[in-house]
Amino acid sequence: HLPILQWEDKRGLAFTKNNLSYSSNALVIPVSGDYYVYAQVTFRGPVESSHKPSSVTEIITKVTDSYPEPTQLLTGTKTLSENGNGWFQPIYLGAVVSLEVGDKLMVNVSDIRLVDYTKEHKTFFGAFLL
Amino acid sequence: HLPILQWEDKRGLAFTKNNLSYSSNALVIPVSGDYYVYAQVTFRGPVESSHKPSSVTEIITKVTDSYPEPTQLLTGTKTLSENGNGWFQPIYLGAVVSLEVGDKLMVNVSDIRLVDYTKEHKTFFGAFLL
Amino acid sequence: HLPILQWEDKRGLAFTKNNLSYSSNALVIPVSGDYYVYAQVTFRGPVESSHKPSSVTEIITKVTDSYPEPTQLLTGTKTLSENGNGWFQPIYLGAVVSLEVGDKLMVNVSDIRLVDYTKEHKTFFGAFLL
Amino acid sequence: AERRQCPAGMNWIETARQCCPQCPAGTFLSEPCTSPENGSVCLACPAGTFRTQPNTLRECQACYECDRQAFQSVLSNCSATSNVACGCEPGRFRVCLDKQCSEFSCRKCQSCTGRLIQRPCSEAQDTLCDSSCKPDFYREGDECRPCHTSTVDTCGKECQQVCGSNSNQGMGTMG
Amino acid sequence: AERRQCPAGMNWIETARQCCPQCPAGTFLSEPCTSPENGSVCLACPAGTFRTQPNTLRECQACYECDRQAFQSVLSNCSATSNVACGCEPGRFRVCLDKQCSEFSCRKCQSCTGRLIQRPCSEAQDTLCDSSCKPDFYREGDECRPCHTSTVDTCGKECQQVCGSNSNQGMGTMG
Repeated sequence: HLPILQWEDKRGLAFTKNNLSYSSNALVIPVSGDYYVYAQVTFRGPVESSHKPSSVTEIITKVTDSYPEPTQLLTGTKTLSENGNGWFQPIYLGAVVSLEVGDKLMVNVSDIRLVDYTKEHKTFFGAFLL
Repeated sequence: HLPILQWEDKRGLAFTKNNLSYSSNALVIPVSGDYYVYAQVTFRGPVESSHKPSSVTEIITKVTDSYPEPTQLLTGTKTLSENGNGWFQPIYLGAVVSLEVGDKLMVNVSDIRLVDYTKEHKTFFGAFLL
Repeated sequence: HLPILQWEDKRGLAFTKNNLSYSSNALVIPVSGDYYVYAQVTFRGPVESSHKPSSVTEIITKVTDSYPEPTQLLTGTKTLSENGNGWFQPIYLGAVVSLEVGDKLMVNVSDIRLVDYTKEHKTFFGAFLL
Repeated sequence: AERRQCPAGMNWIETARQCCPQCPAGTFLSEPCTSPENGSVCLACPAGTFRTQPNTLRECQACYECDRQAFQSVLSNCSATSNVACGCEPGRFRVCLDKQCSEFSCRKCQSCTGRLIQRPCSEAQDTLCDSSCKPDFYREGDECRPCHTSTVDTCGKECQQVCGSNSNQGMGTMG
Repeated sequence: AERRQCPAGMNWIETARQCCPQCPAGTFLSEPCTSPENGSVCLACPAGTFRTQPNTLRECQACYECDRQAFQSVLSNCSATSNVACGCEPGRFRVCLDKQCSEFSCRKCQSCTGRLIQRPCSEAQDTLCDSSCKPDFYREGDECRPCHTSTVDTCGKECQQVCGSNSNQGMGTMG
């Protein structure tokens, strides 16, 4: 599977409440219902000049005890037409999905080295119950 | 007018509830109020090498019995700087709009051949009442 | 600081309600709580052929009486790989943030000349209480 | 009453649960009619907004603006019944950025220095210059240079041919 | 009862507050069991959806579709227990657009005109042409031209060498 991002859930702008908790890289759903789930990842490169990624991908996935495989909920994938020198760009994803209590939400990316994790306002992930 | 996208409203991740229904390519508003409306379209090309689109556009429009012309609510439009070979990229749109009962929401695109319709988690459309 | 955008809050699709007001370029928070805050700016260029911006940036910032400096809440920043002729592209941002009564929300951009202010459905800004 | 089709010139108003007369173009529905017989309360679109058609909408559409930075100019101002219409500043022509040309930039018209103008620059198209140089101008690459500026040593083969007889007479004012 | 681990083949069902048997692949959980002893109500995945594994999910996954415009073809249709599998139309090969090759376009196979085929075109790779030209073909740039089409005056050095003896005998049918 694609690498999974780790998140800060307490410091700065980050917070969890109403029993929506964060553990082992996933938001854990406390009550069944429809949630608006969203995430933005800012990608930047190249990390090494040799490394010429042709595309970047961000996927919000659901893991559940009811099924052995993760389910891809939302995917943002973009080819890179940037030439050699430095590039950066965000991918934002958001939509309403029906979730069951105990479901876990995670964010996967095509290449974790390309993720700009340096500032909390550039890469973020969240969900709220409608 | 620009081509209108057709949507799956029952199978897989798709669903409608609380009387928000889907008919003839449009979400039909069951009760007046403020809705957060959103849509993502993943575009990909080129379809034929000869076909070099210069831009892609996604528009969420409102059609109402109270006015003979559709109203453009949200527009995402982007020029393409990709060269010949395969390219793909998403456009996400979302905002709060005031809607009346009976209003219809649709998604138009600049060129329907460029829309990636193959996976439900790449192209999606929805709305929820605040 | 980066230039601040001015917004229309009454005419056309724009509106404010439930005491969420707009004054001197900012949305003013009427009651403490968690808000989903979002904005899209469509950038377009080049304005003068000589002016070759290398990137565009959109930031949603918070200004509060409790702190002398603005806080960057959400940032979308992208390098431009477009060559000389006309280009345009949107940046959408949205997330849940905890706000206090009296906090002010504003949108800053890297270069105000690159903002497409001509159509209300291409550049917009809003927030709603969860 | 159940939502149903209304006679011509009237729309179903959900809040009033009845058909009401449409408001004319240039206005919007401020208050629905209390009964189909008496009229709807329609108010004029505020400045900066418009409605081109009869309607029962609660607000008017916001006028577009012309893109000053992209050298657009106002062809006709926004009125209560029509959106603004934008064109290009004098000396520039429209370059469409999408199929409907709803997005366009205004590029400088080319000046046919040293050539005759076949078709002048217009809103829609660049100037069309004659392919050959005007009399008293000689070709250099894809430019036409005036004979009088050339001196004996800068006057190449092409220049000799065209300006030959003039160049040693000093300033030629012909053409 | 508190949420706890269930025995093999069973999943915790929150709404039923107990463990229930999993529904087999190709079906989804329509009604949870009323008690662990009796079974869950499982319904077949509706057309256009699938589940590859035993599960207690409330819906099946929507099948992907093959990208007609990108010259993809269906290798195997979506069934109740398996997603659609897409490949390339005949005469085309897969060009991966990401590492897992979950996104790919189908490019035309090159035809080795005038060369022997080292390895024919396949789903995964383009045709591999022999570097040297076939007998009775001469090299011109990186193309191989048939001798018989060359006439005495178009037959350069390379062509002379290869087709020399044949060219003045008219149509060579060798090779």
